[in-house]
Amino acid sequence: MAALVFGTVSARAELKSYKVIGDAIPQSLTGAAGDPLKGRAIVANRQVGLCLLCHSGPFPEERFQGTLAPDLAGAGTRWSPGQLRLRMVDSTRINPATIMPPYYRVDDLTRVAPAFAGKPVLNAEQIEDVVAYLSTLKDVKK
Amino acid sequence: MAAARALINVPPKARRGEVIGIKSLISHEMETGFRPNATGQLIPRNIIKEFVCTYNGVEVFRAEFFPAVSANPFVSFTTRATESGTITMTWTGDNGFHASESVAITVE
Amino acid sequence: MISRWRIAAALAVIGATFPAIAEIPMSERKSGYDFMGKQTQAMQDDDTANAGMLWVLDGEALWKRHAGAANKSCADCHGDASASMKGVAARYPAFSPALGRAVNLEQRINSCRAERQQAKPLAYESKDLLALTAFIGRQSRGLPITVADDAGTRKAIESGRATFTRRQGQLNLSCAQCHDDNWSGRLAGAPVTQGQPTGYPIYRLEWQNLGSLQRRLRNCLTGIRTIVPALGAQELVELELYLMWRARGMTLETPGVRP
Amino acid sequence: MTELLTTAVTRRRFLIGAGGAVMVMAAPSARAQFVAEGEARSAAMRAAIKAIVGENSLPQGRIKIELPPLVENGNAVPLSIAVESPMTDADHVKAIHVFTEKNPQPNVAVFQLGPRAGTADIQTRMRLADTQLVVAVAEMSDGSFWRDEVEVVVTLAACLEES
Repeated sequence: MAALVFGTVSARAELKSYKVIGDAIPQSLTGAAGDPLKGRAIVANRQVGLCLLCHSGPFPEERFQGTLAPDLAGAGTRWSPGQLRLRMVDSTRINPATIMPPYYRVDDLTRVAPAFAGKPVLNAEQIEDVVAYLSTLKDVKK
Repeated sequence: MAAARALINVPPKARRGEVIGIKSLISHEMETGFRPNATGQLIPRNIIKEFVCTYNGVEVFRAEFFPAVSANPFVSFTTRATESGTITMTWTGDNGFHASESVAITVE
Repeated sequence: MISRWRIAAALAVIGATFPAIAEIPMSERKSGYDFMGKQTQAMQDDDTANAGMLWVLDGEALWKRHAGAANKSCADCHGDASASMKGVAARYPAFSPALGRAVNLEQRINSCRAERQQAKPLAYESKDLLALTAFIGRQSRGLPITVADDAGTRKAIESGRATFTRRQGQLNLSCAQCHDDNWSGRLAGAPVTQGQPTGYPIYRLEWQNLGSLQRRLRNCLTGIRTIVPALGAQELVELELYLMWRARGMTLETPGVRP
Repeated sequence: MTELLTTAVTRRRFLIGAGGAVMVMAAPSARAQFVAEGEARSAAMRAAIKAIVGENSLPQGRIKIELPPLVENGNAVPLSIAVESPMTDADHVKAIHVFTEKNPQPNVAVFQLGPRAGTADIQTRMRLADTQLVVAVAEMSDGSFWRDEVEVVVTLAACLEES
C-alpha cells in the first residue's frame, strides 16, 4: 500500500502543474508554444496519439479513421487553445462519462498496466504540440 | 494429436460427365519465413508447397503454394465426374510434411 | 423473475457510475457475425471452409481417446456427444455449488479430466483444450445461450458486470463504453461490435488460429493498457458469464469465424 | 510493443510483411524507406510475371479475379478466380498464376488444371501484407496469356494482442 502511494506521488510530481479556468487551461503546460507539425504527426500516429482510432480528421493519407468521436476538422474554430488543452489533459473534467482518455493525468486511474503506470499518455511537450496543431484546424471541410 | 487434420468435400454421387465442385481445408500454420520471433530472428519457413488431386490415380488438379497462401490452406476447384472410384488429395511441404485423404465417388 | 431483477440491477449500475447509455435492448442485439463481411460470413457458414472445424475434428478424436490413470475416454462416461453434450456449451460458464464459484467450459473439461480420468489438466489455450471445447461447443450450435437463475450465478454475473462497466487502464475505458454505448461506430477501420460471445471458441483470422473468449478479452484489455488477468482468472470467468448472460437467448454459432 | 488497439507496426508482426518491413509511419525516413521497398517489390512482381509470360503479350480479359475490395483482415483474404474457357482438349486453361505487389515475395500460388477440370473456377485464401494490387494470369493451351488485376484495401483489425 505504501509503495503504491509512493509510486503515485512520485509519478504525479513529474507532471507540470496547471490551472483550470472555466472549461480551459489558458497557460501552456511548458510555458512555450507547441510545434503544429510535430502535433500533426502525433495525432496521425496510431501508437502515440491514438487519436485516429476514434476521431476522423483532415488526414487524406490515413485510411481507416475512427467514427467514435467528433471529426477533428474545424477543432481550432470550435475551441480556443486553452479549451483544447483541457480537453486533452483530462476530458472527464468537462464530461465525466466521456470516452476520451485523459492524456495528461496519472492519478485516480484503475489498474493501469505496469508498462504505463505513472505515465501520462502524452508528455507536456506533446500535449502542447497537439494543441498547436489542432488550433490550426480552422476549416470544417476536409 | 495427428500431425494434420484435413476436411474434404466431394459429392458422394454424380452423373457421368457432370462437373463437380471439390473443396479442401487442411490444418497447417503456413509459417511464412518472413516473420520475426520475440527476439527479432526470423522464424524458419514451414509451408505446404504442393497440393495434388488425383481421380482413380490420374492427376486432375495441382496447386503450388507460396507463403502468401493463408494458414490452414483452403482450395476449391472443379473436376468432371468420369467414373466411379476414388478421389485422393495429397499435400506435401517443408520439413517432410505429407498428408493424404481419399474419398469414394459413385458415378451413374 | 429474471427480467425484474435485471432492471433493478441495471438501475443500480447507472446510479453507481456514469455510463452514457444502459444495456443494449434485447431486440437490438447483434452477433459479431452480423458485423462481418459476406466473405467472412461464408467462411463460417460452410463447414468445409470454416477452419474452426479442424479443431472440432481433433476434439472428436480426443473425445474418444483414453486418457489418465483411469484410462477412460470422455465417451466412456458421456457416450455420443451429439446427444449428451447438446446444449451444454450454451449454458457455460455456470455456477458450481460444489466449488462455490463460476466455472467456464474449459475448467469444466479439466475438472472432468482430474476427477474421472485422473489425467493432468490441459493447459489453457492449448490445442487439445481448444479442440475439446470446440467439439463440445459444436454440439450446441444453433441453440440459444442460456444462463441459470440462482443466487450463486446472479452474484457471479454481478461481479462480471462490475468488471464490464469499470473504467480502467491508462486509457480509462470500460468495456461498456465501447460495446454498449458505441457499437455502431468504427474503431479505426474496424466495427466496434457489441461483444456478444456467440461463437467461441472462434477461428480469428487475425490469429490464424482458434482461440478462447478469454484470449479475446485479453486482447481488448491490452488495448486499453490495463493489467491483464492471467488466462483462467476468476475475474475473466465472471466476465465471460456476464457476457453470456448479456447474450442470453442469442444463437450459439460455435465454431465461429471472426476477422 | 504493448501498443494498442490497432497499429500498423504490430499488425505487420502477424503478417508476412513482418520481416524487413517493420517501420514506423511517423518517421519520414522510415516511410521513405518503405516506399522504396514498395517500388522494389512492384519490380519484383513484374519480374515474376515476366518469368511466366516471357515476351508474350498479356492483355486484360478472359480471366476474372474476385476479391473483396475492402477486406477485414489481411491474414485470410478469400480469392476467387474464373477463366472463360470451353475446357476441351483443344482449348483449355493450363494454369492460373497469382501474384501480389507488396508482399515480401510476389508469388502467391500456381494452379495447374486441364480439360478434365470442366471449368476453370478456383477459390483459395491468401495473405495480403498491405493494401495492394493482386494480379492473376491465365496460361491457355494455345500459348496465350490473359490477366486480371484488382486493388485490395486491407483494414486493420481492432484490439490486437502482444505476440
